[in-house]
Parts: sequence; structure tokens; C-alpha cells
Amino acid sequence: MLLLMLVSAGMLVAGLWEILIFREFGPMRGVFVQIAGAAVLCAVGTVLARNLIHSALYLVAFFFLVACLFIMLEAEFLAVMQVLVFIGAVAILLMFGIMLTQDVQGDQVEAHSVLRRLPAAIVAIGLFVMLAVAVQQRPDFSKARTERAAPSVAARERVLNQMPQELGLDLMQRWCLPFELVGLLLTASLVGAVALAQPVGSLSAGSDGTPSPGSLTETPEHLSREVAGGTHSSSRPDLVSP
Amino acid sequence: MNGLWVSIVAMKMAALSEPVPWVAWFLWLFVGFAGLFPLLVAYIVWGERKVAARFQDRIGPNRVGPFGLLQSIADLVKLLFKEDFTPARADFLIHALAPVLMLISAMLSLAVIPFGFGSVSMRNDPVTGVLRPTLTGFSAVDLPSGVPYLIAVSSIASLGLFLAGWSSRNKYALLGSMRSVAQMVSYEIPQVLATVPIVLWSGTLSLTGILDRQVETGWYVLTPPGFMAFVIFMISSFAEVNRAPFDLPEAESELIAGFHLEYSSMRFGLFFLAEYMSMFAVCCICTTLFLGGGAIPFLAFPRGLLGGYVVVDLFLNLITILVFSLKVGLLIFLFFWVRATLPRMRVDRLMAFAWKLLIPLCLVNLLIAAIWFEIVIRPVAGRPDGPGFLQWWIGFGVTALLEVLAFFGAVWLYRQDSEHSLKTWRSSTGSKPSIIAWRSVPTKV
Amino acid sequence: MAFGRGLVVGHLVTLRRFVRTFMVGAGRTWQRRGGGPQRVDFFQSPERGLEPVIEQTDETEGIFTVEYPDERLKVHERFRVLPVLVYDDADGGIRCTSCNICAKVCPPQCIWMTHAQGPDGNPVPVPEDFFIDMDVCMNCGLCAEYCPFDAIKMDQNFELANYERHQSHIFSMQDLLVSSGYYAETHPEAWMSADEQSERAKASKKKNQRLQKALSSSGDVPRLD
Amino acid sequence: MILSRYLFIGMLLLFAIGFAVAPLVLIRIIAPRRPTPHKGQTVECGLETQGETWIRFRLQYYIFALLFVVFDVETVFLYPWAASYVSLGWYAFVEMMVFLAMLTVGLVYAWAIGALKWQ
Repeated sequence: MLLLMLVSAGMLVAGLWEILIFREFGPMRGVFVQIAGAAVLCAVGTVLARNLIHSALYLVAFFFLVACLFIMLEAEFLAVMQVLVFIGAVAILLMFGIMLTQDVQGDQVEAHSVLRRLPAAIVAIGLFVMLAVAVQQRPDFSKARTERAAPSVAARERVLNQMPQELGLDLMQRWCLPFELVGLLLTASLVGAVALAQPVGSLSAGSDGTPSPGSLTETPEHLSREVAGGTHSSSRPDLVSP
Repeated sequence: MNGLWVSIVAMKMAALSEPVPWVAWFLWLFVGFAGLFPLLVAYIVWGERKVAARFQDRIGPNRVGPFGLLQSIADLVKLLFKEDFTPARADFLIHALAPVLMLISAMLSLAVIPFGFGSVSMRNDPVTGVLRPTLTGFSAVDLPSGVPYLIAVSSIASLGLFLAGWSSRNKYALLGSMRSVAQMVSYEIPQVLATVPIVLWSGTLSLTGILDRQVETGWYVLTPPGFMAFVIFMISSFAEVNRAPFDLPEAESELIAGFHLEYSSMRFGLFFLAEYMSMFAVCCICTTLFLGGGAIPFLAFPRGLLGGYVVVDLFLNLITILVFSLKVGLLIFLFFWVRATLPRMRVDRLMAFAWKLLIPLCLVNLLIAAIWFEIVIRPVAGRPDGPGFLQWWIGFGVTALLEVLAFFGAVWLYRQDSEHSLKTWRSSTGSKPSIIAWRSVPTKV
Repeated sequence: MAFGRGLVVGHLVTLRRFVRTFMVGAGRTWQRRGGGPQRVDFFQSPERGLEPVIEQTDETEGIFTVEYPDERLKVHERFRVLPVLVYDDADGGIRCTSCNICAKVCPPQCIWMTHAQGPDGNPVPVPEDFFIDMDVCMNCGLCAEYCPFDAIKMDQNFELANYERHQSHIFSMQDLLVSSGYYAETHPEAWMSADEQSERAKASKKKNQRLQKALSSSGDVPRLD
Repeated sequence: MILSRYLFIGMLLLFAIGFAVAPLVLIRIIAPRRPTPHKGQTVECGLETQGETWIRFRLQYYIFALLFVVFDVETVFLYPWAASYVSLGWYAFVEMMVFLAMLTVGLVYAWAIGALKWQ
């Protein structure tokens, strides 16, 4: 509810901003600015919230608003994927990550000194400036709105309805190599994460990565049990093992 | 404030001068989503109680109204008049937000389902690209990315579930929600992967497009890879909507009630509503994707008649909606039946089942689906008469053989894994493993 | 390696039960839908106490539910709940002699009684009043077992719920008295058994003697027979 | 077009929020509210709750979530591939199989070292 109020307030502010600064009532532009304003507010909320779960929720709201922006850009597939991957998966990952931390509520936060905050601020501002400059210098950015000829309604609809298919064609033909590289990257991240997170003792059993029946059947039950019962519970008694 | 926001958007949309079917939308919202679907859900609850009772040789609710038909209404009234309290230590706002999220997820997924055939209009065929008469589908909206939209929307539920357990600040609730989110994310993958063959054969992500293709080429469940995908989709749907035998989030015997332990009154009612509505939605999705929507078995009859007169269209849609509801009803009965039969799974087996059996099976099934596509669908793409008899049966034979091999291989591989192997049973019981051995659980000495 | 055979078989087993509930005693399941007293009575529920009696054995299949207020199970003769006092239909005489044996053997001590007194103040072998606290009674039947006059018997009425328990759940003699005809009706086998017949004869004889004796000692002699 | 379709989705979203919030508001009005300290306590089968609830959970949940994210991203690529498969030739099939094989190797690796085992 607070979130909703905040979002609505953000929209109002953005709307006012639109009226006062832009002095322009492009129908889509207004909505865009409002959503963007709300998204910025959610991003600020993400940074400022003390409770980590609240922070993550602001982030989820932000993801959702970004999905709305994608829809405004008529990138429907992208919007759906934004919701699917970021709200459905990354948010869950974040929540589980938060449940790994000691201090969910943010009670034990120490105020870092300015010296430690400064680099972060510099990096953030630098990134922002870089992106802004890059976007501004894109040649078709400023002209695009006015000069691009509007296609006919039917043609546009056909293109938009064929978006996933077009995306697939592009992906498979033009962007073939990057696509495979993404697969490699995903595998690498998967293997890396699993290897890092797995208790040390069980790595030796099947680290070659081949699914020989021996390594499957001999998945070191005694080892993992030892790890689960011994190391885990004795050194970290606060861990809950359901 | 949200009203303001809506009106702003509406005005701006109107300014775009796009043709917007306001009347149809408001009918969908206020007849469908406000009236019909909640009512349907209430009677699914009633039906479940009746059917579960019959499975247990009982009669079921019959006191409130004739045949107990008003039981759900009475329960609703009871829930409304119960005291609503939040535990003192709970995170109040998120505690209120969680059931809302669950309900949103369930409702949004009903928006794209074509309940009937709609009318016929000339559109581009996704497979061949030529303009041909295509069903418009009787759905609230028809999104070009319908299938991923459904998956995306239903994945919001796991967030709501987690927040419900977390915000209650109760150990059982938190444990239940952590577990159930792990379960939901694990079973979402086979669910998604099971829909990919459908997309592959239809060449479109729109549900109406898929329905149209199915009416033309036959139901997807009748092909071997389609049947396998259907089974996998149903199994993972059971887990996605937290129904038995995957109802671990609500494991009464160990976690009291799981994630909604600290919920009372209508907030609990919202969870209840969301659970049954998502079950309904999942059955609708399954009917659309695999069972040919409102199509009558082995017939494509209403298709040729559509698109002429409004009255005819309405009448034919009525028929197709009835057929659709019949199929959905059968699937819902399947849900009840499985619930009446199977005991709850153990957590480790539950996770292993998804990751070690269903996902490999899904991946292999995708391969076989591509083979089916190459044998049966691609050669006749663009031809109106569909696959020939011989061709269809060759495809059927080859893929059925491969499916059987894949199934036995996957199960064999799954059982090679020591913790699920029957070898452990053999060594501990000393007897031949059979169904009997599963019944007589060896006592630990 | 059953590959899911058990799953299929299990589902078929449950489905069979499901179907049986509709098939077994076809038509009977249709009638057997209660509803109780309702404003609009779809099922024409019978009057209270005249509900159909459902018989269940170990061979019963289909629906097991007995919709109790609208149906009831058969009450068997050996079924016992609370003790009652029997009076003879023939002469209206109470069998009880207020000998107090039942009160003495009662394990939870829920029986107490007062002697009746003759006109001259001597005790007469009939109870003046007789109380059983039904909340305390544990339905063991020892009182009926020990009664030398066959006066106290176990009843079968189990519908004892009440809105108030302090007054109405202490049964006085008015509440407890039942006729011998009622007892004969509820316990036909026991009533006709040779054991009880001889017992009855003996008891009435003994009681008559005692009454005669008591009354003769007090002077006034009303013959009972 | 796309926007007008999503306008309905937006309307439905707001409607769903309203549909869920309305009964919550309604029970505020009609349901009794008599909070007591005992009612506000955490349910723990009659025992007082011990210690903090929001504690650190096991790492395994995180691993499964991570696996899920990887496979979810995979679906992002699978859907366009499947939708456009008819216009593509055998090379698309091979491409996707290579892609899936790489992920399968990851899955097999996770299986082999026992990361998929719930403890």
C-alpha cells in the first residue's frame, strides 16, 4: 500500500514535471515520463530501505515498471521476459540470497564513512553520465521522433504480431555466435555457482563432470551426510535444515 | 490515486484514436472477472468437497441449500465475519500484500485464454506466412506472446508465497514458504519446457494461434510427444498450484498450515480463492494448449461456419465454450482424483523428481517434438488438407518408440541415483522390490 | 522397477470406490440425502424420531455416512447408556425397594436415594426419591447387574443433550421411571429369557413379602394383589 | 495495438488489486476486532516462540534458485527459436541442440557432484 502510494505520488510528481518543464502533452510521452518517474522513485526506495526484503520489493516494483516501459516501446516479448526472468526468477534468487544474510531487518547497519561512500558515488554518477552521453549522441535519437515515417497501421500490427518469430530468426541467423556464447556463459555461471556453493568434500567425487553411472551411484552419501550433519550443524548452529 | 492514473491513461489512449473495444472489455471485467470466475471458483471448491467425499465413501456438504450448493457462499460469509488480525510481530504491509499478489497472478493468467472460437478473420499464417482465415478466439485479449505471458504471470505467485511466509514472522510459515518457493521454481522449468513443443509446432506464441493450429491439425495431446508434454505439464502444474501430492507448502502434518499459517479471516480467504482460481487457470491453459480448446473431438466443424452471421457465431461460440468447460471440468476432476489417491511427497524426492526426472525428460521430449515436426508438419506446411494418413502414422510410430525409450531411460537414470534407487530397498528389506515392498516400510532397528 | 504401475493401479482403486458410491444400492443414495428441517424441505424429511434406520455391516459398500439426525443406525439390544427405574405395568408398583445396593456399587458414586416412610414414620421399602447424576454416570451397568429386584435397568436413549446441565442433568425419579412394557420393548430378548422370567417372579415374590411384612408391622394392611 | 491490448491487462491488474483489497476493506468494517496480546503471538503450537525467526537459511535454496534462473533465461531463447523454427533450417536445430547440450552439461555436473540432492 505504501508502495502503491509512493508509486502514485511519483507519477503525480512526474506528471507535474512534464507539465511544467516539457510544456508538451504528447499522449505517450506523458505516460512514459510518469512511469519513468515512478521507476526512479522505486530505485531510490531500493537503495534507502533498511529492511532487505523491503528493498528487494522496491526492486521488484522497479522491474515491473521497466516492463511497463518496454510495453510502451511496443517491445511486448521483452516486457514479458522482463517479468518472467526478473520478477519470477531473479527476485526469487534475491529473496533466497537475502535469507542467506545475517541481518535481514537492517538493525545492525553501520554508517560507512564518507571515504567509503565516495567511490561508489563517483562510479554511479560516472556511469549515468556515460549512458546519458551515449544515448544523446546516438544520431537517430533526437530526429527519430519527428522524422521517421509512420508505417501503416496494418503493417505495424503485422510486424508486432510477428515479433517473437522475427526475434527468433534474427537470433538464429544474424546473432548465432553471441547466442552460443550466451549458452556458454550460462553454463559457466551454473557450473561456477554450483562448484562454489557445494561443500568441499563432495567435489572430489565427480568433478570431471562426466555422468558415469559410477559417479552417480557413488554420489558420496556418507560424505554429504557427514557434511550435512557434522560441519553444517556444528559450526553453524543457526542454520535451519528442514 | 489509482483511479486518477487510470483516467489519465485512458484519456491518452483515447487520444491515440486506436480502436479500443471498451464495451467488450468492461463486459469481460465485470461479468467475467468480477462475477463468473469467482462464482466458478466457489463451485469448484464445492465440487472438490463433493468429489473428495465420494472418493472417501462419504456424501459431502448437503446441509446448506439443496445438495449443499450454498456451502461456498456460507463459507464466504463466515470468512467475512471472522476476526481479522495480524500477528504483532508481523510485517504488516507485506502481510497484506502477499495474498493480493497471489490473486493478481491467478486473475491475470485468465486474461489471454480463448474460451471459445470467436470469429474468423483473415490473418497471416504463422507457419507459411500466407493470408488465410484464422480464428480470432473468444478471449479478453490475444497477446502475440501469450504463452510466455502466462508463465510470467504465474511465476509472480511464488513471490507472493514467499512474502506471505516471510512477513508472518513465524518459523513454520517461513519454512513452508521457503520450501514451496523452491518447489515452485523447480517445477516451473518442466512446465515451461513442456510448452515449447507446442510453440514449435504452432509457430506462434499466441494462444489463439495455437488453438487455430490445433483445430486444423488435430489435438496436440494425440501425438506421442504432445502426450508426453501434456503429462509433464500436468504434473508440474500440480506442483505449481500446490495441489496434492505436491502440497508441501501446506503440509498440515509438519508445518501446521505452511505459508498461510498466520492468516485469518478474508485474507486467508484470498489465498483460498487464489489457489482454486490458479487451478482453474492451469486447467484452462492445459485445455487450450493440448486438448484443442473448445474443439469437438476429431471434428473441425464450427470452423467453416464461423464468420458469417453474428447469431451463428454466438451460437457456435456457446457450443465451443460448453465443450471447453467440459474439458476443463475433466481436468479439474483429474486434480481431485489425484488428490484423493496420492500421499504427499517427501521434500527431497520432490526436488529430485523435478530436476532429475522431469527436466531431462523435457529436454529429450523437445528433441522428439522436433522430429515429429520434421516428419509430419513441415512437409505439409501450407497445404490445406494436412498430413497424409501414412505420413502421420510413420511419425506416430517413430516418435512413440522414441518416447517410450526416453521414458524408460529417464526413469532408469533417475533410479541409478543412489538415494532413489530400489537397491537401497533391496538391501534394507532383503526382499524383491515391488509395490508390496513399498507398502511394508521396513522399521529401523 | 515398476515404472509407475503402482500409480496407475492406485488411481484405479480410488476411482472404483468413487464409482461404487453411485452404483451400490442405486436409488438408495438418492433418497439418502438429508437436509434436516428446512424452510423449504426438498427431501421431505420425516418427523423427529421416525427417521429411517440404516443398517451397516462389515459388507456395506458405497456411502458409509449416516446422516444422523435424519437417519440413524439400528440400536442393538446390548447397547446401554443410562440406568432407568422400571415399574410394573400390571400394578404400577415400583420394583425398587431402595435397598441402596446400587448406590454402594456405583463406581463414580452418582446414585443416591431416600427411603419412603410409612404413615407412622417407619421406613417403607420403596424409594421416596431417586437421583442419578447423568454427567457423572459412566454407563458401566454395575447398578443393573447388582440390583436384587431387577428394578434398575440400562436404557438405550443416547440423545441426552441439553441446554442446561446443573439442574436438568441430575435425573430424579420422575425422569428415571419407565414402564416394564417399555423395557420389554427395547430389550425383547432379555425380557423373554428364562433367566429374567424366573428372576422377575422371584423378585416380585420377595418384594411382596417384604412389603407385607413392613405394612403388617406398621398396622395398616392394604393388600397389593 | 499492442498498447491497447496491454491497456486491458493494466485494467485487469488494477481490477484484481481492487478485487483483492475490497474484501480486506470490508472486513475492516464488518468483522470484529478485539486484539489481545495472546492473539498477536506467533503460532507455535502453544509454546512461546524461541529466538529470532528471520535467520540465515541454508545455501541449498540459493543453488536451486540459481539453477532456476539459468534455465529460465534458457526459455527466453527457446521461445523465439520455437516460434520461428518453421522458417529456419537444420542449422537452427543444431544451434539449439548445442545450446541445450551446454546447459545439460551444467545440469549433469550439478547432478554428479550432488548439488541436486536435497539435504
